[in-house]
Amino acid sequence: MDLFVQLLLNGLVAGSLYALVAVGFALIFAATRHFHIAHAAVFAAGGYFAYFLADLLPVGSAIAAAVLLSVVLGVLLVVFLYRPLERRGGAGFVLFLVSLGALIVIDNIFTVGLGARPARLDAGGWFSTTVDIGRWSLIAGQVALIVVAFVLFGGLVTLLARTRMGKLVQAFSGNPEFVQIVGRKPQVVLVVVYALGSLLAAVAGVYVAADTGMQPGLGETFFIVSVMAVIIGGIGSITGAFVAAMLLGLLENILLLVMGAEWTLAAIFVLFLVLITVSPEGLAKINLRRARASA
Amino acid sequence: MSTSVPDSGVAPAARPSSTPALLRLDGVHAEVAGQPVLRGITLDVAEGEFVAVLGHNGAGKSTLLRTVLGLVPVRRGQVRFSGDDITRSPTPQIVRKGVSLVPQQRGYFENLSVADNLAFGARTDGRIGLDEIYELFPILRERRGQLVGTMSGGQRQMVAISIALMSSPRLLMLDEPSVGLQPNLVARVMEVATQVNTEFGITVILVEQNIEKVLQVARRVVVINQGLVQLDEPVAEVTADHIWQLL
Amino acid sequence: AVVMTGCGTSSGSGGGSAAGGGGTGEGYACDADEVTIGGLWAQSGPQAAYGEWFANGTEMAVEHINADGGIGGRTQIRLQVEDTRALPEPAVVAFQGMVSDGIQYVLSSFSSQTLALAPIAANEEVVLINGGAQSDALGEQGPFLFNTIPLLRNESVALAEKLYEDGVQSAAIIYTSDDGGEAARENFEEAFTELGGEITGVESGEFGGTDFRSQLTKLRSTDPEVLLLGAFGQDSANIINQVREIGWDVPLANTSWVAIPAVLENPAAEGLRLTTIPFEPSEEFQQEYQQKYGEAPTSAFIGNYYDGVKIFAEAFEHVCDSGAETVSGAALADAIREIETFDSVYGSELTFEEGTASRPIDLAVIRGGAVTPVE
Amino acid sequence: MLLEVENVSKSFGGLQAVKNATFEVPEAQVTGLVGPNGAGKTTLFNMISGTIRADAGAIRYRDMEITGLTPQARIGRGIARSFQDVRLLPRLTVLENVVVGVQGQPGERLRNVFTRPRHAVRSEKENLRRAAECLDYVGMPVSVHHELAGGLSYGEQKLVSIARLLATGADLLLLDEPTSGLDEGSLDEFRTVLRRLIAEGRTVLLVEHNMLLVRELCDRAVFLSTGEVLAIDTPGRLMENEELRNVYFGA
Amino acid sequence: MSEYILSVATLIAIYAILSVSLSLLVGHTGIFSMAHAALFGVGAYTYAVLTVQFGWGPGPALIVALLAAALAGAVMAIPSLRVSGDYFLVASFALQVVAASVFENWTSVTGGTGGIPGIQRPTMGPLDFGDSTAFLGLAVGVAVLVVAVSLWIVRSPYGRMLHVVRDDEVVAATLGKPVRFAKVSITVLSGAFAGLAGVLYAQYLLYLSPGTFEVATSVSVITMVVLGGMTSVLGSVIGAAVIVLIPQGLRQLDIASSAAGPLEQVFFGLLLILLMFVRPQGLLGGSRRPAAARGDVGDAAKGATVHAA
Ligand SMILES: Nc1ncnc2c1ncn2[C@@H]1O[C@H](COP(=O)(O)OP(=O)(O)OP(=O)(O)O)[C@@H](O)[C@H]1O
Ligand SMILES: Nc1ncnc2c1ncn2[C@@H]1O[C@H](COP(=O)(O)OP(=O)(O)OP(=O)(O)O)[C@@H](O)[C@H]1O
Ligand SMILES: [Mg+2]
Ligand SMILES: [Mg+2]
Repeated sequence: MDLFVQLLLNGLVAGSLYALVAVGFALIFAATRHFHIAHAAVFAAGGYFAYFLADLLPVGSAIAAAVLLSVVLGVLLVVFLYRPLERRGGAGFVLFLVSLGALIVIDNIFTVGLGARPARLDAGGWFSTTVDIGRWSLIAGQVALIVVAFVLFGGLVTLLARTRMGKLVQAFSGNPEFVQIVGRKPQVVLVVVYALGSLLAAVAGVYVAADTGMQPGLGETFFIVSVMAVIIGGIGSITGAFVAAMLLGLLENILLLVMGAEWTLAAIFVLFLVLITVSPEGLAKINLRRARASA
Repeated sequence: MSTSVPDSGVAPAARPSSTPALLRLDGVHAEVAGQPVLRGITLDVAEGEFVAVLGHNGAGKSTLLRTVLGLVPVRRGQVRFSGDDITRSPTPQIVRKGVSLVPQQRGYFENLSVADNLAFGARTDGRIGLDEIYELFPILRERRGQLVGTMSGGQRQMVAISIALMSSPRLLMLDEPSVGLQPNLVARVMEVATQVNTEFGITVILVEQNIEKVLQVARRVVVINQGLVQLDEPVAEVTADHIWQLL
Repeated sequence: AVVMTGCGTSSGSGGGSAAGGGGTGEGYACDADEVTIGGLWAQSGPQAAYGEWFANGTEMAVEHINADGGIGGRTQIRLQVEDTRALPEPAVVAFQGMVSDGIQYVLSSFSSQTLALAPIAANEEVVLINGGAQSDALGEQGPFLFNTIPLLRNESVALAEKLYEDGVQSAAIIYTSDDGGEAARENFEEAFTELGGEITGVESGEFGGTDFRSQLTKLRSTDPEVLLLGAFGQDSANIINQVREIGWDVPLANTSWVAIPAVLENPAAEGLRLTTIPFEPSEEFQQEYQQKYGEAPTSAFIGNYYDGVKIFAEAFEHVCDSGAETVSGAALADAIREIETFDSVYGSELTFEEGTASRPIDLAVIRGGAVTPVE
Repeated sequence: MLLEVENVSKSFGGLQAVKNATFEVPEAQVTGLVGPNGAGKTTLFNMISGTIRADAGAIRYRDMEITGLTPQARIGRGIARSFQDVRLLPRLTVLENVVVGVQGQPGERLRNVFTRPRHAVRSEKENLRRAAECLDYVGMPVSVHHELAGGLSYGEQKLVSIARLLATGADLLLLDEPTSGLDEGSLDEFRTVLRRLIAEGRTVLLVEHNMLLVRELCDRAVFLSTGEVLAIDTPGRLMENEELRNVYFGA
Repeated sequence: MSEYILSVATLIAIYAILSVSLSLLVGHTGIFSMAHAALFGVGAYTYAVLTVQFGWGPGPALIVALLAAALAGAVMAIPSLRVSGDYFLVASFALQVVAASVFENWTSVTGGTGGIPGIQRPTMGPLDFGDSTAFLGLAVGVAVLVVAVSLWIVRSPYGRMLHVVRDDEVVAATLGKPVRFAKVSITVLSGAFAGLAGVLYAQYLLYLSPGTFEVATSVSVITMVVLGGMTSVLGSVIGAAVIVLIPQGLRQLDIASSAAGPLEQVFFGLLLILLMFVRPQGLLGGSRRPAAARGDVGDAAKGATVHAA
């Protein structure tokens, strides 16, 4: 029992990480249909920037600046790559491949800068202070991560549900051309969506840099699991992505009770395959039913 | 399959007008997917006019309206609205100058409710508000919470028309607004178009296939053929048969 | 054989291709002004950090030899490195390219790429030197592969024995699921249980930046006397932190690869027991390295590759001294076997036993940020 | 009776799109299916062609229950449909778009492609000829056969989709607003095609808002409103019905 | 010919088989698979395990390897029956990761990360494929066969049916096309081809390790297909050649520093971006431009929306 609860807590940590990346991706994907795999690079950039900037700035400012830079990176990608490409009629796979190209470029530029050393950010002593929760414990950094994940998620949901900008984002996701016809600027939506999505991913990246260190290829691992969460949650559903990511994090840890860690990810993927085969629309199907019933 | 038509074509009838043109197209050329579609359209529309645009399927009517709105880039020529050159202006900017379009397809947001859709058309200074819309299409009041994507073809078309009407434009462009609508609603839509034109002085450009219907409401007829203006006359001076022969 | 463009035409001109000739049989000319040796390791991808150490050690040795006037005071060494991302296929293609360029001596690393290269090296009669991978399978790859690093079985078995002698009865293992971690686990588990010790639990995680806390939590519940870390580099450093962060004060143990600055400087690593292959380069070497690469030469990998080049120079001279005019890969391999014992930059001697370096293995403990021998 | 629809219902969430609809489609006639927007016409088509499942009720074709069959099985028995939004395959050529309508092509079986290539090739020739005939039937010139369907104008696309329907060889054709958006010329073309089809003994169920056309072409019409069948009669009489006039035709 | 050139040419032939088999799915059936490296791996591993671990002859091992890869293709087809577009992209991603995980962790059979050394090349009568020239001949021969069969297939009525399924499944169903069977059969065939490439690869490298069969390989095969033009079988061959040759070309530049590797990757990434801007339809994807360039990943998400709940 002791072990189980501790694993749940650890699962919450993993879930929060996945959730940050997943919610960011879900927002971008639902709004734009861009399979933005370079999201993984934005995540990594958060960690790398923080690591580099920590040499120049106090750690708090370094983190803030790193997140800001990553947001800029995300926005630059859409402004200078995806958008011009779409103007030329590119979509789907074409955008996916450009994004992939961007991921490869960004990842490796950091590798040149680092010499492939893991970028371990020294976030200060507080980070690894043990926080006791009953008979169980987390470190302060993990607690901060969970809190930040929930706060950012809550903020995003409020923003989407309550503000005009939120409605505009939804409108854009349904019919981007018509957004222009009713006199709204699609660029604004793109910038907002990419900025918010990148912000979430960058925060996760900073945490990873502080915890285990950022490394080449790490972004992709988190990205894959997160995209899976987005699908399980139902494409387009921010809350679905968040919940599914948390569940995946918990599951990954709980599965340790019955199997070795080398198999947990595979087990989750198999489960995922079964799930989408049985219920292709993911958790959202349930949501949709409820929404219709109430309509 | 388009056989090429020489640029000269039929010269558009000169249209001396006392009021300055609200919309002026001057030798506009445009391409879609690499194919030339508009091949030198010259057209003046004065403030307060009601112009019907007719033409074969594929003649370039929709492309014409989309070009005005900046959705299709102009290759050659010039578009002016209310005296300003809008040839290369971005769509939202043109819309803000007072141009609205009911597109031929998907003139609504499927993933938003009816009410949210209508909010995109709403103007604070709007002359046509929710009440007027709900009076025109009562079903929309009933279904104001339904996602537009789950509505029938005709119901969606009502939403599309409503959004454009609510934005109270100076120039309203309707691209076959009656497609898929039940007969009594078609009549209502035509009435409303006439009404906003006469009561509010909104300039209307209407694309339609049904010649009889057009002649009832419009005051000027423009026929587009293979990307060129083939005929441009006041309704009084043409007959349905005359147009029939052109088509 | 058709020779690649640019090869063989400029023999002896001091250009990049004095190796001359292609394919097997021929070799370096004893009177060449310059000969080329190859380096195949990861310059990109997750394993690139190690590639950098390999490169540094190799480069230093080449520079030292060239600064002294080259092999036998005449022949300069040129190093041609290509990126393999630690994967076999790019390694094989690059290796074939090197063979076609007439290269007879190639430094490699990483188990999977080296295992892929070994049969081709044997076929082409090119010497393959491994100073970085410790997978046990590398011990049986024929007469053209030489490991300048002891294999894991040597170290892990030594660690198991020394811990057991110290009275440790039970151990848990956490390892990364790459070939290194895998081998560490397997060897330790086998040796330790054979001695009569008990393995209370085994857990693993992906190589590279994994959060191991859950696995550690699970292992803690098995209550072992010692936790063996089958991981190296940053992973090892992370695990050490995470063990302490979950509030577990179990004694730790690992093999020599754990001794990197990130671990040594970490107070949490205090008391960790490890096997060491005492890598004690001269003061001079240490200073030079520090100056050149901005860090202390703490990794034994540096020494392994440095030695790899030195062995080449010695073997080359040995062949030419015996009256040959050309130096083929086969001749180099024979020479290495004949010489058998080399001076090592480690400060100790290096002897090959069936192609694998036998180096002394000691038990040490991390104390005050330094590897301290235990008696 | 060729097709019998009996007490068929369908709900989407809380909304009942079709309620206990019952009507029949007699052979070799044009039956109209008319009614206001949102009446459930397209939904009925979807249930008859099998793309969605009815919640309740039975659909019979030539006295055989087909309610539970897949779309593939239904077309196999001779029911083919068109779509309100045309749905040609824009990346295939016009001729390809039509030839895919032909049923039972041996060349479509992967096995035959290898084991009986000659047979497959021979029947392919025959099928292409048939597709060309269908295109000719709707008045599409040979010159467009090898153009991509995506480049056709809307009206031409609609005609090609009818040619595709003919190529299936189906007896019952379900046409969902085939003339909406057609120019007058194409509309004429469509009239001619439909008359010829009926003359040949095919059966058509036609959804249409153009009442002039319905009156001209349909023998009988089913009037559907908010999912319920309100009346079945000749178009002329339906249009005189005061009640229907209010909800639909307008004054 | 030098061993190096033979070696590169052989790789091109093997990857050509792989990319052609993927183009059948991606370009002609609209199944965007990220799991092709997994099918490739199933073929390679089955052959290697049977010949090395169990001492089977090359012939029977080849047959079983093809069957295994075809079976893996069938398994992959299952999610494709339910989901398409982005959903399937991610589903296949998951399959790929599961397969890679099995190759890596089922140590008793696959040798884990250590891999399987000691694979032998077959001999056929007087032909000893241990000789690199003969082996190149074999690989090219098989590639030509696969290309020919693929061309025959996509031009047959069966291929046309695949195109209908690709472009509109609802229309395909209402036209009586067996949508499920079409998808399963082509995935099985594509799997068998990928498995064939895998067997050749095992025979070429003589050593297998899981690193070769990871997502990165799937990605590069996709790149080959897109580069050549998704619907062009011959384009896929060219795409394979270009992707294999790029690193070889860069090697000639001789950037001698530890940054060479990452810079090569940067170059590759930039090339990909540039290509998508200049020629999104691929090298041979000429005539049917607008539609091909629109190849849709976004399909599944049609009508998807951002909503907070
Ligand atoms: N996305 C596209 N791809 C290829 N061709 C197109 C595209 N959109 C329009 N076209 C072509 O441009 C020409 C003009 O089209 P447009 O939609 O303007 O015609 P229209 O007059 O509105 O016809 P309709 O009455 O059928 O709506 C047609 O030949 C059409 O095939
Ligand atoms: N998927 C769905 N989810 C929810 N409601 C739906 C769905 N499909 C249709 N409806 C509703 O069912 C009713 C019938 O729709 P249907 O499309 O059958 O109408 P129709 O008679 O074809 O109308 P039109 O003439 O406008 O095409 C409409 O009120 C529509 O809003
Ligand atoms: Mg139009
Ligand atoms: Mg309908």
